[in-house]
Amino acid sequence: MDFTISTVAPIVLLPFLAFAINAFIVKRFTTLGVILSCASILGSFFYASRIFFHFLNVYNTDYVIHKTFTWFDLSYGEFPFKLDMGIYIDNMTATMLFMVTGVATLIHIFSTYYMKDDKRYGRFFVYLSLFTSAMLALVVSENLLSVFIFWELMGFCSYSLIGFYYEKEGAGNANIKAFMTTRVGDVFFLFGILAIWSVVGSVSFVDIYAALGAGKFNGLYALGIPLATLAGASIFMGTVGKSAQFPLQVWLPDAMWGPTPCSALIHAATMVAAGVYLSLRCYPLMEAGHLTYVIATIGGITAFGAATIALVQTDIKAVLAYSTISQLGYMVLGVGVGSYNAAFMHLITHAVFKACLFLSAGSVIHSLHDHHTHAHVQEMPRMGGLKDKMPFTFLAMLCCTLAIAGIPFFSGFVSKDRILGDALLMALHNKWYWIPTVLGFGGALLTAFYMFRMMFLTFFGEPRDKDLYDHTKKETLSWNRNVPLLILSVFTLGVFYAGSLSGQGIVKVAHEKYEWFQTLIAKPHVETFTAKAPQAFGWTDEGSMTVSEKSHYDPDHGLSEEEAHHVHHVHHIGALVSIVIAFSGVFIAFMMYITRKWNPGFWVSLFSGWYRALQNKYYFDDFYIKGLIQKGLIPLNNLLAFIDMGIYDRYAVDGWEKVNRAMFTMAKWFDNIIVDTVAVDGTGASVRFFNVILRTIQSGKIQFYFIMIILVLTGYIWTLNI
Amino acid sequence: MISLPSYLFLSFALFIAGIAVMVARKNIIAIMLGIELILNSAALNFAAYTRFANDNIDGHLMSLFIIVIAAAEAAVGLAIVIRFFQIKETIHIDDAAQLQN
Amino acid sequence: MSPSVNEYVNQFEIHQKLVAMVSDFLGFDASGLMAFLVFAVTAFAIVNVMALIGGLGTYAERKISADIQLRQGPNRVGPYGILQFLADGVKMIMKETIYPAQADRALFNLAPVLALLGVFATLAVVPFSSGFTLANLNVGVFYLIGVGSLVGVAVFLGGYAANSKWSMLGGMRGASQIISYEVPVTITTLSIVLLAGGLSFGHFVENQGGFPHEWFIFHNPFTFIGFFVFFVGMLAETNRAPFDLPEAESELVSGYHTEYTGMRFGLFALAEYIEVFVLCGVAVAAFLGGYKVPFDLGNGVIFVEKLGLPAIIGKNIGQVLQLGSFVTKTLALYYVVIWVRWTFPRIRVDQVMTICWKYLTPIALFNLIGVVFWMYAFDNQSLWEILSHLGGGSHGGHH
Amino acid sequence: MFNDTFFLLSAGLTLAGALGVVFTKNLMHACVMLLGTLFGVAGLYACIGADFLAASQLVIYAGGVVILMLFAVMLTGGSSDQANKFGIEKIAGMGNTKTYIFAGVSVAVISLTLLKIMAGYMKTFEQGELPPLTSTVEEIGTLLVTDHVLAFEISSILLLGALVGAAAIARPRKG
Amino acid sequence: MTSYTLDVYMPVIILMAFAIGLVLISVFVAQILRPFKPNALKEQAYECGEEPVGTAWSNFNVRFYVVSLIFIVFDVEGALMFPVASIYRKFVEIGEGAVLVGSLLVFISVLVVGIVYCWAKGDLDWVRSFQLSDEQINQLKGIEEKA
Repeated sequence: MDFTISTVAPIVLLPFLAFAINAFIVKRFTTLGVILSCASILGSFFYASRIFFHFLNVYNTDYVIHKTFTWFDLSYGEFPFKLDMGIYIDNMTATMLFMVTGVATLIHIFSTYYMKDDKRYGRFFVYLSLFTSAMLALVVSENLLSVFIFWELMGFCSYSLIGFYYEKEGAGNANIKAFMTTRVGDVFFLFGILAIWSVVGSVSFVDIYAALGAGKFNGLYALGIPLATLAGASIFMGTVGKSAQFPLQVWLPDAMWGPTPCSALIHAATMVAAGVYLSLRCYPLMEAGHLTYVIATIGGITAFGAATIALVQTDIKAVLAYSTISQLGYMVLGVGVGSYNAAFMHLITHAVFKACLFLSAGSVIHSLHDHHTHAHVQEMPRMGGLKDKMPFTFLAMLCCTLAIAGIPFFSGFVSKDRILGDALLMALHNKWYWIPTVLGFGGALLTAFYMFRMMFLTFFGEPRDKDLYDHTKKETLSWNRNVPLLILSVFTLGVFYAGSLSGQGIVKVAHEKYEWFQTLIAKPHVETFTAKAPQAFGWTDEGSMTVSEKSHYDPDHGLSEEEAHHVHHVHHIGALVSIVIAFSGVFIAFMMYITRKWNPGFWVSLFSGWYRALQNKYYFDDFYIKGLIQKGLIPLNNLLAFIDMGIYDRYAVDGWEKVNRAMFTMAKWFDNIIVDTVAVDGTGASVRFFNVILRTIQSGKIQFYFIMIILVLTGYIWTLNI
Repeated sequence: MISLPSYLFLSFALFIAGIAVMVARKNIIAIMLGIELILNSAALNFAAYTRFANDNIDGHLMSLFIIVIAAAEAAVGLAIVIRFFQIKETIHIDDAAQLQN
Repeated sequence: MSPSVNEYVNQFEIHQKLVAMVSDFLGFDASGLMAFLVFAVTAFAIVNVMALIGGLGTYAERKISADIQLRQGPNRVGPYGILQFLADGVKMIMKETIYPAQADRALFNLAPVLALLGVFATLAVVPFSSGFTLANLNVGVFYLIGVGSLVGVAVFLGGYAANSKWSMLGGMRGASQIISYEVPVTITTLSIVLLAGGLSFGHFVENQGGFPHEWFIFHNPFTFIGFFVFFVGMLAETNRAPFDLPEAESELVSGYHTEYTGMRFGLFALAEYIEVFVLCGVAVAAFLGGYKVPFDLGNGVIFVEKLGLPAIIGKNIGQVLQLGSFVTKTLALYYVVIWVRWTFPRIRVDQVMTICWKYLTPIALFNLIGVVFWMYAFDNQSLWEILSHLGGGSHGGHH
Repeated sequence: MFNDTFFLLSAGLTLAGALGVVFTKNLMHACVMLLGTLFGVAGLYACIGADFLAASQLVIYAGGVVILMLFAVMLTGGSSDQANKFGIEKIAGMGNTKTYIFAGVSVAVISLTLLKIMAGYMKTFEQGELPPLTSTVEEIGTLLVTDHVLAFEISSILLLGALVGAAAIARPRKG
Repeated sequence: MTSYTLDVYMPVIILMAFAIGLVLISVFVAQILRPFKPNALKEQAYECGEEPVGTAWSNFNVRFYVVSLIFIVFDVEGALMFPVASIYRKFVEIGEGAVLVGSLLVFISVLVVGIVYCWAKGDLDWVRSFQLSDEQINQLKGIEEKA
């Protein structure tokens, strides 16, 4: 089979066409539009599976389909100015395509059940199609710029989906929050693209790898930082925004305002996965930029911190949201410790079981209908004992919970264990890595605990809201509700990921020792990393590279006997520890919520301060709103306004008088401060003073912004010395 | 006489003139005149490089599309200006400051 | 492909000798200088003839209107009053120039210049004959549309600068009418470009023949309609009756040149008359076979080979025939324009816009699509060719 | 000989027009100056063999955009500096001392920056043999329906959007 | 493809020079021959004998703008279609006409959508039809009866 752009394009174009047509007919022919969307994503899945099985048949780590066409070419002589567009499909992309289209198909089908009675039933599918198409385009993108384009398109789609119920104030705020927060990361991302362009002269992944191998980044510094570090960090900031990593994780829980199927799509298959996918793609750059430790730490912090917050949530979707952040933390941790394919594997397994979890939660929520408020119920304190009412949903959710908790034989165990094992390996090598590693293990414990807490609160025990329970109908099997759940829950079994496939036919015991993920997904091939600058915390390259490179069960680039043994040993320890941890988490939850031997209230009162902090999500929102925006951005805005109005308008005109007056004001200010209020409330007075001055002068002047743009651009040109 | 440096200089001059107009004027239509100048300078640059440093004429298409987009921009921009005038009875740019605060 | 006048002249030995002589005399290559001279002389001739035609146009207008209205018309100055236009010209020069007190003097002076500039610049591409064309630009008709739009600006500025209410209204009306009718005219031109396969007037004319059945107007039914769309649009673009809204005496006194006196008014009028001639010429070149003469007499080959005349004479006879063909057709159209003016009543301003946007533009678009499909379906053949093929076609076209 | 004359005429017209736009204080005059600049630029295009671009420049800019600008000036109250019935200054000022100072500063900064970049290019640039001028119309047409067909079609949609949007914005309201 | 030199633009420049020259000469001649005795009455703008009130530079109806808007869109689309149209004949001759028919049709149909929109929204009506209220009709009737 020979794949060209036109044979790959249907994967992206089918959903996009469905979107384009659907957007116009949705008002009159809702059903037709929905069928169109579902059919298109099914077709897309068909094409994606062709590619996926093609790659499985080839079964070669280095096999890549890389086709480009010139978008525009304005280069002349030695000044290259050429931009290509195209596709870049390696094993990772193929797997990703298969997963995204598959999960999206199931979510589409489930949505026909879940959104049936919604008044904007058709429009939901319009967004879903566009969203899926953007994600697929991002996955097959060949260069960073087109990644960025679809990245932003996806940002827009998530904005629309989160604010789907825009009548609700919370939804309106949540989508703005999501949009703005991810935008912070995107700005950095764009800057990273510019930095790469300035060095490589191209933004294609292949060219970037080649440039890294050729050492083009060596000895390049901007603002005293190595350019590779700057670029890698900027791109990683994009991941931080999109994949909701610490400290930009605040938007994701609020994304719950969207309909549940769209949460499943955002949290599982598309949006957040895109961030991790990007950092996997740019992994060599980050390694060359010595960013691995930072990445690992951020991942660890996110994994643990989000898990702690999830402990105290009562909204079933909120628990899942925080568990998503936590799991994303694991993926980033995996990236940080060089566990490339385990991170990717966790991305895939997580996508499957998280989609299933959300769909099950949606199924639960959809069934629980409050007859007084005419709203669906999401609060766990009002649930309980639902396993008799909806046994099928319960079973599906149980599978997924087992998977996410890291119970053996389920997919989550396979991938998370591997990440943690690699982290342990790194930690044994370098003591600083103990921090993310311990955070990771702690997070695993908490994950097992809160997920089972959720299960127990929802499905076990006595129904706590009798009225609600009685009104809930017994689950009837309907194809568009249960088939997606069934398929997804089957795929939570670890055997699909840890099995070995190869050669002709799909499953063949060729590499008995090696699981297909491990042998198929490999780091982008970069010859040498020549940057030798010392890393943070006294950590030097030479050791780290060898071990992290060799820590993969790579049959071709063989480890020495001894090293392989060491690696296996460490991994076995890690696996044992995580099994113990997972079961103890389940045990604690069991003791607390089933047998009621241990009273949760006691623990709450013991750690009341912590509890409050957790309930307020570590005060992140407060910090952003009160601290950053009110104390930081608005004064900055005021300062800029001051420069605009106070300097630009005022001093240029009748300068001397104004200067005099300003001197006088300054003198008075010093007088007041020094004579009156130095000791008493100096700080407060100065803040108030600035506020009074700056608040009165506000700017909305376009020309001032224009001048600022000019200055920034010229500044950029002068500093980068183009 | 007809050479790349002279064309670059002309385009440079147009660009500078556009910037000057955009910054110095307070009248929205006058600012749009400045924008047209800047767009012209960009299009001129494309055409000049096409002639002096390139084999294909893709640059001409680039200029053509710049001209097309400039026309669209002028149409929409001026419509907005006219509407703005109908509402506010002024086209002073500092009165278009709804974004303040 | 028809060359410009310079290349045409260059093919004669005598001119080459002259160039060599001048080069010897001056001591440098004088071909550029000679080209300049040739162009300048030709342009001077054309401009003068055009001014004459403009002047005679006023006379013809009055005479024809008188004829139509059973009056005498001018008959005092010269035989049959034919020198009337000279008398008018002298009157205009002698008249005092009045600047309205509140006028914008600079623009007031500039407006007629712009009008004249736009019209004169269009003259460069009008194909009088295959050798007697000033410039056969690659973008001929497109250039003509672009330069011609200066007239719209001039009309607007003329109305604006005087700062009189009548002028302003006339200027606004005139400008919006001119630009509106440019749309159907442009689209109709597009359908001719499709047929001609090029933008230059050389393409236009060379793809037609001397006989009416080889003209583009009879190429297919769509171009036949297109010709009338073009003609109506042309009338409106030149502010001719029945579309003379911008200068409707009964409504707007005199429209955008209410405040113009003396020679400036004269320049406006001159520009208008020349524009009518130029657009008639464009219509002839695009639809009515241009300068083509039947039996290919125009290229002079017959005179040289059959009659054995010297090349310089034979070719020039051909040129004269071509010129005659072109000018005859153009003047015939010119007559029709004047005829229309004195036959149809002026239409209302809303009807002007209705005719343009609701009739002419859709029809022009329909024609364009029709021509596209015609060419695609019948492989570029004209109606005549198809019919002659059907009828066994012994006397078919010469393509 | 003529080449240089033509170029100098066009360049002179361009520069004079641009300077006029910068320095005139009358909006209507500025529009007319812009017309001059646009004609000059069309001449410059013609000088480097971009004949179709030159004609497009004339048709779209001189025939379209300038008329649009002139109309817009008239629709927003002409160019007289007088107060309207609400006492607001009707036509906003064409700038004052402080804006001039700021314009000067920005122009100086950008000039320095651009000249720096241009100097770098100029040093390394060497002019090779220039190909003869040929008609670009057919080539542009072919490119428009082959390589750039998407841009061609999308620009029609862009223009449709501009038309619909602008008409919706500017449409006279009832009452 | 035949090449050309910049000399083809020579006549354009010459003709433009003639235009300006003609204006200058005629104005100059007129300057010598004509009388020049301005007075305030003569310089008044002509308003049928009435004293002009205010200036003519006032607001105009937005319809003018809408018309010019439609015009510019058609103008630009025309500019894009001209080069395509000029190669159509050749493409038909070599049997590749279908490609151009397709892209031209798409282009033109988008154009048609624009004009249909404007038509439907009434932008093409110079005088917008309006309905008189009953009160106004009665008023008009009253005036008629009085007369």
